Amino acid sequence: MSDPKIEGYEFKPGFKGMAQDTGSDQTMFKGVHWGKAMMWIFLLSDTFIFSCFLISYMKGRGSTLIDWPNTSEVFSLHVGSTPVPLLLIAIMTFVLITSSGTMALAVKYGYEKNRKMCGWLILATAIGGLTFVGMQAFEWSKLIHEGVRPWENPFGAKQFGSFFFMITGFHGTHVSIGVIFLFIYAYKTFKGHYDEEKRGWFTTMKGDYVEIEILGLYWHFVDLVWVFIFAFFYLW
Amino acid sequence: MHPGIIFFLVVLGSLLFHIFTPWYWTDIASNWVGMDNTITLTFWVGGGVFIAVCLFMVYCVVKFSYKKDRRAEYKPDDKKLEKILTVATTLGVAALLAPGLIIWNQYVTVPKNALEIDVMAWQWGWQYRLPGEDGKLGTTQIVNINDNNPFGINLDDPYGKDDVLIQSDLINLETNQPVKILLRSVDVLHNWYVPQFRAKMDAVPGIVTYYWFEPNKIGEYEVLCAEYCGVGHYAMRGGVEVQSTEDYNQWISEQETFKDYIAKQENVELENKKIVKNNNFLLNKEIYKEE
Amino acid sequence: MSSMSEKEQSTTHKIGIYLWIWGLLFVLSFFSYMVDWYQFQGLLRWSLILLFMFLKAGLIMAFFMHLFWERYALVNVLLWPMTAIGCFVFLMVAEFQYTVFTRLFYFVVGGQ
Amino acid sequence: MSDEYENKTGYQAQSSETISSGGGGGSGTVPDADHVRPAEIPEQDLYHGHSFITKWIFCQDAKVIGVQYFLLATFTGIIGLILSWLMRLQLGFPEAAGFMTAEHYYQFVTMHGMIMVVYFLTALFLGGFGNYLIPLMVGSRDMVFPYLNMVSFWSFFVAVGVLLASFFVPGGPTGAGWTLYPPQAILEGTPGSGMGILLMCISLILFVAGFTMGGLNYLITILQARTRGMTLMRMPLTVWGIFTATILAMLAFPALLVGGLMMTLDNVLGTSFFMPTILKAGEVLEYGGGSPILFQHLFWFFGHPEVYIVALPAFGIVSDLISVHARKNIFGYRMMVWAIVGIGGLSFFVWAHHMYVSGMNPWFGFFFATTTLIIAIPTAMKVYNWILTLWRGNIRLNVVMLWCLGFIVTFVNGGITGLFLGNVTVDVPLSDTYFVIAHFHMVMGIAPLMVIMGAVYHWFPLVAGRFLDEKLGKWHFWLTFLGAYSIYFPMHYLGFIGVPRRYFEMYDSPYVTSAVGMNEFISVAAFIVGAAQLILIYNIIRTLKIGKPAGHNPWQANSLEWLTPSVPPEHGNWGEKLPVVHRWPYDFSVPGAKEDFITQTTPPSEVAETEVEKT
Repeated sequence: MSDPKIEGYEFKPGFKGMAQDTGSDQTMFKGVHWGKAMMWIFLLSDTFIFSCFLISYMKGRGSTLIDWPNTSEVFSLHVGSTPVPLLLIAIMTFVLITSSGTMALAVKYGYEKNRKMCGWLILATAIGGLTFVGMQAFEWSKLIHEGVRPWENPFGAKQFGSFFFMITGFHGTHVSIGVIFLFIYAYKTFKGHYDEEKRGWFTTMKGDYVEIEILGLYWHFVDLVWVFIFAFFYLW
Repeated sequence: MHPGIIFFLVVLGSLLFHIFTPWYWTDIASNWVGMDNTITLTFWVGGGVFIAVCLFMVYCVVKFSYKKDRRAEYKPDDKKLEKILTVATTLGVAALLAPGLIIWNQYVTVPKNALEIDVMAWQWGWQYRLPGEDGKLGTTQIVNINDNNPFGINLDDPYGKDDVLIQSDLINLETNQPVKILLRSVDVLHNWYVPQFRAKMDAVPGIVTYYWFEPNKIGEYEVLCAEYCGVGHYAMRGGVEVQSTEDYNQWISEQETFKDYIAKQENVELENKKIVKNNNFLLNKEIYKEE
Repeated sequence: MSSMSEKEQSTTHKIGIYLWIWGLLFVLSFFSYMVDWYQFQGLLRWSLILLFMFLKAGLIMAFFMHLFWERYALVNVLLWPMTAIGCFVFLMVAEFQYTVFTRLFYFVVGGQ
Repeated sequence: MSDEYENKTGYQAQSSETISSGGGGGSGTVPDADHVRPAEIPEQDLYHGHSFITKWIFCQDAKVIGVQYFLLATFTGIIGLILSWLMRLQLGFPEAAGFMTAEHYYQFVTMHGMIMVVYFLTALFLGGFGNYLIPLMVGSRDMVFPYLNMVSFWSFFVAVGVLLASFFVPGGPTGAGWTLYPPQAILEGTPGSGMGILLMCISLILFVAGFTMGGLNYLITILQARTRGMTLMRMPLTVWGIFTATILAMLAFPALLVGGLMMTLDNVLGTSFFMPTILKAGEVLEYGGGSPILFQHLFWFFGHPEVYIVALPAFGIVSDLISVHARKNIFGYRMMVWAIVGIGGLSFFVWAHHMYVSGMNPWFGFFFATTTLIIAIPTAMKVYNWILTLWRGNIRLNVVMLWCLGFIVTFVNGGITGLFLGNVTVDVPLSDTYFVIAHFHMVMGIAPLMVIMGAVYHWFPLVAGRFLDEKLGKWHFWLTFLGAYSIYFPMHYLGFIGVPRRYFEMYDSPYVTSAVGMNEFISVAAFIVGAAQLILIYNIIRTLKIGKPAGHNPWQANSLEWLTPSVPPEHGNWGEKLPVVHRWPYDFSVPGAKEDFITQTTPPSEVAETEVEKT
């Protein structure tokens, strides 16, 4: 975000500013809320988790001699009688991006202290996430119905099923956790907890609209991971 | 006793132990003298640094121990000294790294005339396969392994038929003939390691790994498994006998090829079938009796 | 948090920028879907996939996650560790190529 | 609930100028030289426990959590110690260890390794020392997320519980070696291949989850909650070490988590991530196409940074201890900081030097040997700076200093053998032999342990307000140091003759027969060293009862943790107002100063006549 105002501290742009921030006392990320800094570092750690998953997937897919299934066929959906490749995945991608957009707007309206708008947008995001999880459940059940299991796969290499269920499962878990928190935060926003600085359940910190941004970071991260999964798992 | 003196004795003791130790590497029996030389070089450089650092520390401890009326020197840093030390260390490290990389390059580059040996490992034992007259090993698959095909050779591979099978954990090698050890495992990780040859590499299920050496000392050596592979790890041994060319040729001519083995197995099977028939006959008779 | 209240004026951006990015993300997703639809193959497919992927990721991080407006101290802390991932990816590509080579050579093709 | 939070007022952004002289005498007007920027972070609200449970068990005070971590890690470490005794009994005196089968031996090896590396050293340095020292040293009231910090400890507690539970399940704990390499980890033929390995993976995943919560706390506290005047370059090296180690942990543990999860799926669901086609007892198993080497890469992508997760806090702590007890500033502070950061950064690019003979792509050897030996340079710089700190110091040869000297000897020894193993060619004959065991015990077992012991003797007066007994401490040190050195120094030579590691017994090979005598010697030394730790326990119990009271700043140190209003520090650490920092923590023996130390809170105007070079 653009530079906050801090008493006795003059902000400088670019790398000069970075050197100054790093060399200053008290905080390195000037004006960044503790919770937000924590979420960023957590996401960095989580990035490494997903990177390890995707690297393992690359290594596993690359080393097997048995053909990898053609993803645009496996994930195709029949419209009438013509198979449309990756249709469901495309819809899921659009749903997730939509929810990411509503989340970004929710953060914006949160900072503008527009309680109603912010709450409705969070709710919309939550519903988008829920739709995504639902479609993923449909996709899972379709594949399971076709005989794909974590330990076997009628279309080719065994690892296809393993990596598919593991990676999308792990991502889906992230989405589901996000959806739960979105509903909680929507409730808290409508209740006005952030306006009256009410403390959370497990924290000594006072409520603040910055929490919406923190949740937003998590949600955009989930979207970000999906960008990579979409590219590497479905398009490869 | 002043602690400095004890630390000095520790350093001295380490040095003396190194000089007089009866435990040192076994006589080398392969071409990898370069490895030993690199170790010796590292010993000189590293040992020198160790002794220098520790003696300097002992000196400081003795010379500058606490006196109430003395003040320590106040000197936050010394850019020049730090620079010198960095450069010196970098040079030392480079001196160690260079021979290491050169010899590693030799280690991963197998000479053209090397004899390929297929070393197959399982829990807990070894067996070996040598190329036949065509000089090439046949391809293998673990799923092919059965009583008639103990090495899992692909039956449609023409190079596999004349492969020499050695179903024993002992193998003979020809002296001064480079060998390329091709390692594979049917279950877990193993490592075919002869201390006297210095070289080693893991056998990994699912892929084939390799290394090479040239045995140059006639004698018998013990093969150890050097990668943990389950409860039988410590007992997983084999043997190598390095022989002169005549002895080796004599030995190899006595080994059976895959073709021979198949023929023998067919005979055995025929015999077995007869036995089974007989047994069934007897069994039937006995069942009759009981009834 | 007292310093936060001062921050608030400076943290909001015009709604237009969000809508723009949102639209761009849709378009880029559509493009990457088209890569599969037209069944591009080989180098072209890969470069397109990676191009659209990094563009999308970059837009999300820069604008939705506000990294574009964050100070360099935070941005650099987040991006430098990715070099380790890059190194890991690079080496694992070399590793799987080696694996598949030994498997093909010793289990299937051999000296033929 | 809200009345349980207390906002310690009197220190707000607006009212800062009048009290900014901090620890010094507040005479109202502040000279320009003493000016420190006003506070930019608001005062932290703390949750104060009321009952025994919220004060001592589910406590949110980082200091109590630190002690909890310390005690639980030590308890686990003692189990690891007993396991090592059993192993040494088998190796030295097999006829006396008739009750031990090979299965038992391998289970003990595995659990000993895992406990010592992860549940003892990592938890002790980061969870124990990190929690206790970070808030005190950077001058904050507590960790920034006290609740999360508490959950972190209790996940660690559950992780330890699950780990120890694996001793009581059918098949016993896993015996796959601490590296848990598949395929053997989950195949019959390895002890504990069913429940044992499953519980191990679950325990590790819990540990990682718990650690992530703690690690976020340490990082954000250091980055975002320092006190006024405390710049990063004024932090004690202890904090730098723990800080960098925590970053490494946050980025390295994910690889372990992923590896553990995938292996669990291989084990439970029968997926084939790490499992190629396998022939077992004449039958082809239902696996195929997987890659065992992938696990090794994931494991060591975690495992090598893990080495530095243990080593870097030790580097940091020992720098502080040497500086304080040599009454001299740490030599080349900037170089020390950059060395810590550099080692930490490089540690992500060297992992496969553990895998030179693993059968990976052989060309990796060049890359990893080069990066590995590059790490030797910053490490060597640190060693030089430690001994140059001793040079022309005024060295108090007390127990703390002895542990530091012991650290230097063992660390240099282990570092030098690291040059052997990091250099790819030299590694080939030595890997998987006792040389490796000797090397890593020396460098990441004994050396960090020396630092832990030194730190215990150093900070015990802060934690308990009493000095540990010097005489007992000296016995403890010499027995431990000489004993441990005589365990591991000769052990290198077992590696030279080629004795492979992880051998249950080694007496039927002709060329290693001569190892019998050495093995017996090593075992006896191991028993003595283990038993010597009882001296410390006795010393602590005795001190708590009749130890000499320490009072404020007993070592005449400069850093903030000794400058709390009460000893031991209370919840909230600083009483009414936070300290204000004016200098780095190493202003010892400054010419012209009244005493031989100038604390971090001393404003420049008070020491104007001295020749302070650095601030």
